[in-house]
Amino acid sequence: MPLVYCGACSHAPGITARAERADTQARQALESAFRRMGDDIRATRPDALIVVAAEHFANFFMNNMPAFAMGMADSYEGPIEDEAFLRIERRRVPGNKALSRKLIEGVMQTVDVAYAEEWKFDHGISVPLHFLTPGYDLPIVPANINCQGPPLTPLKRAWAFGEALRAAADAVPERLALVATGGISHWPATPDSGKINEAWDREFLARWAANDRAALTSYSDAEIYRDGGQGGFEIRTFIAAAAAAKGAKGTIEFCEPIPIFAVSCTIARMQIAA
Amino acid sequence: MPLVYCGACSHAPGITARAERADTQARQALESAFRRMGDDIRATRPDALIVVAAEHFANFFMNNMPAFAMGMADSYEGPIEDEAFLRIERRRVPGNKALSRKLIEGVMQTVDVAYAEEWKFDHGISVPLHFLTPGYDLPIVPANINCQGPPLTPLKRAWAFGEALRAAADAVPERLALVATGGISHWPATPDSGKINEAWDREFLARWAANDRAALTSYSDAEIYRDGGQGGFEIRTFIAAAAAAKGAKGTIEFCEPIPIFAVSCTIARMQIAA
Amino acid sequence: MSLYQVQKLIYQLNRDPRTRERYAAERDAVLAEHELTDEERRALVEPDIGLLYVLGVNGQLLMHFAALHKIEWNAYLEAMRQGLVRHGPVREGVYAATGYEGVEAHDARLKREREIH
Amino acid sequence: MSLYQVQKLIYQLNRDPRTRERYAAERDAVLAEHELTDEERRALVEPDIGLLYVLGVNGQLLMHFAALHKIEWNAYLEAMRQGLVRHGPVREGVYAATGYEGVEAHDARLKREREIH
Ligand SMILES: [Fe+3]
Ligand SMILES: [Fe+3]
Repeated sequence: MPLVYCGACSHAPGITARAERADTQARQALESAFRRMGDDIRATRPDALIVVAAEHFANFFMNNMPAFAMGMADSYEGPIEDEAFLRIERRRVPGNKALSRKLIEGVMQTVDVAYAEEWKFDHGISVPLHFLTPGYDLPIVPANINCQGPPLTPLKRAWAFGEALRAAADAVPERLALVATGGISHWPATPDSGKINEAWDREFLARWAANDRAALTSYSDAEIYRDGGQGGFEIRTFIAAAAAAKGAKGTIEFCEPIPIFAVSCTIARMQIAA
Repeated sequence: MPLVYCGACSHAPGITARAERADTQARQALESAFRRMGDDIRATRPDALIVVAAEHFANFFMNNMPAFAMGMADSYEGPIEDEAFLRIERRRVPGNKALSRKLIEGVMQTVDVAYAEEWKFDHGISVPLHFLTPGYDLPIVPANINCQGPPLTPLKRAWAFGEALRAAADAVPERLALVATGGISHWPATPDSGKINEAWDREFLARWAANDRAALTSYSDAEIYRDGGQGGFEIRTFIAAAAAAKGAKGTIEFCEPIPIFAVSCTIARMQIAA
Repeated sequence: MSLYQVQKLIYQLNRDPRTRERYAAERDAVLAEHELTDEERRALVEPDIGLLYVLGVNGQLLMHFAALHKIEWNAYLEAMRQGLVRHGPVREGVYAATGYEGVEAHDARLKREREIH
Repeated sequence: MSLYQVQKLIYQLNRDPRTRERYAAERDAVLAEHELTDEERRALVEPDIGLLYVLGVNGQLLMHFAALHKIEWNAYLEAMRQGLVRHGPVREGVYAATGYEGVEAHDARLKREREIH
């Protein structure tokens, strides 16, 4: 049945790992926004949550780098990061292999997704879940877009992936929620870590809230790299969520640059008619 | 520049591994046809050879199974099989990373290919190369379609991949040849190994020679499995070659069922205008 | 149930010399790294090629596992046939058997047909 | 040249406990399994995080390699900066530096701006 929820959020590891080093007020506001997003998702009574993330060499490497991947297992494990560092306990997270398979077969009609019968979540999924589903009681369907190792997935294909996910989700009887996770501008793990291009972020989110396909997919990789850094390549996940919203407009529920978290921390929702 | 050669051939390991157990006449005719195909390829003076194959768990497994993959390295290694069994010496095979990258970036505009910066050839590539380029002097761009682990790549996407390869090949200055490799009906590594559905094979090849897109992509996986066995799933590679021929018609230059080789051994060429 | 785990172990044995070394030296430790049912474990350890076939292991993986255990080609085919007799039809995956006359009979038939035409 | 090989080794160290054990016990054997230039080998062995950064190693891999060598976050950032001074700009990949005021200065600036508005 039609997707019941569609949103996007940040996943920067600093949000949990370096929590106390942020401005207290900003941090509390962010965490509240994350928890409200979790409440909103639960209010739509989903049977499962599709998480469209951009991982960081946890499962995929340049020996076989898929443009898109989707998990197809009854459970997953995460986070892979050191638990003491990330301050999130490693655990088994429920999946739904049969549901994943139906969705994958649907997506495959138009987008060539790699399927993965195992998947280790990194902070790209584990940080959002820590706030959104702290009880780990919602089955997850993980998905990934290559935002890390060039040649990267073209933006217009990220859009096609969102459309394909939406068509596949609409075609199954389950109530499905979708959350994209990623940074906007950032320069992670470089000497520039902490740098944020707030103006660029706000402009991108304005395009996202307007669900303006042409504007969202008009960036070149060179422009993203120049203005948004290598972390900015992760806008692909937000673009997929916009496409999955099928024309609905979005609301930016929270957006605040927090340098020690290295990104404009964002919580956003598409106003889809469920 | 426009593709200079487009063809398809068998890759069954028995062709080299169990060579002397086949009917001598049939075997010699097959090997001659293979060598002629090599001569024909060389006559088009290609700078590189794209091989669209269907591998057998040499590089790709269900932990990250790409619908499509392409190699992006300056050299590859193969065969992975025991050299004494396959009777093909393991060696380094030349690649061309820069050319691969250009082709991959082209293909990615419409088809979501995984790229692989290393690749070990199995018999799916090594058996054809043994006959086609015995001097191993032509750089290879390996490509793969998932014909092995369900959910398999949809046939209409295999067609889209062939179209994307053609568009990408036409857009670079290099002279490129393309060969698809795979079985038609066969039941490899099962108690039915050796079984061949010759009538089904001839019908498929007739559709291929006519380059009839609708007929080529009309099979369901259940039909293929029933009539062509799990090996029949490999028709995807032939379908991609047909699409890459952009409407040209084909000639079946050799087709003979050879049970100890487990397939209707086939050499076929699309009459593209180079 | 855990066919993926069985196939993953076989895939690793096929592809990784180090896993093969470890499987020879400390098989139980390697097996313990995979979530297997008792039946799957037994089939791997024996090895019961016929049962692995019936459990649904892809032939393109299984044939290499048989070779690793020095089971030659005809014995491998026979083991699968025996598996079907003892354990019933293939339970999962796409490697079910369909019945086949055999390569020799097939060869002879093709020769006859060729002579007729 | 062989950036892929350098990154592959680091990826394996990050993801595979057994490779980490072997790297500790028989580093040269592990290194010999990868085709590396002398410069790459030297950078890995030292380890010269700054040089690895300049060679183009992706930060999402490199940060874990630094952590494996007990180099803490600020020292890791400083090592990259020193690498740029000693070896010049990043030669390959997408992890070039652009110049940045630093988290503390940035934080202070944001606070000032917020008070003005
Ligand atoms: Fe990220
Ligand atoms: Fe094959």
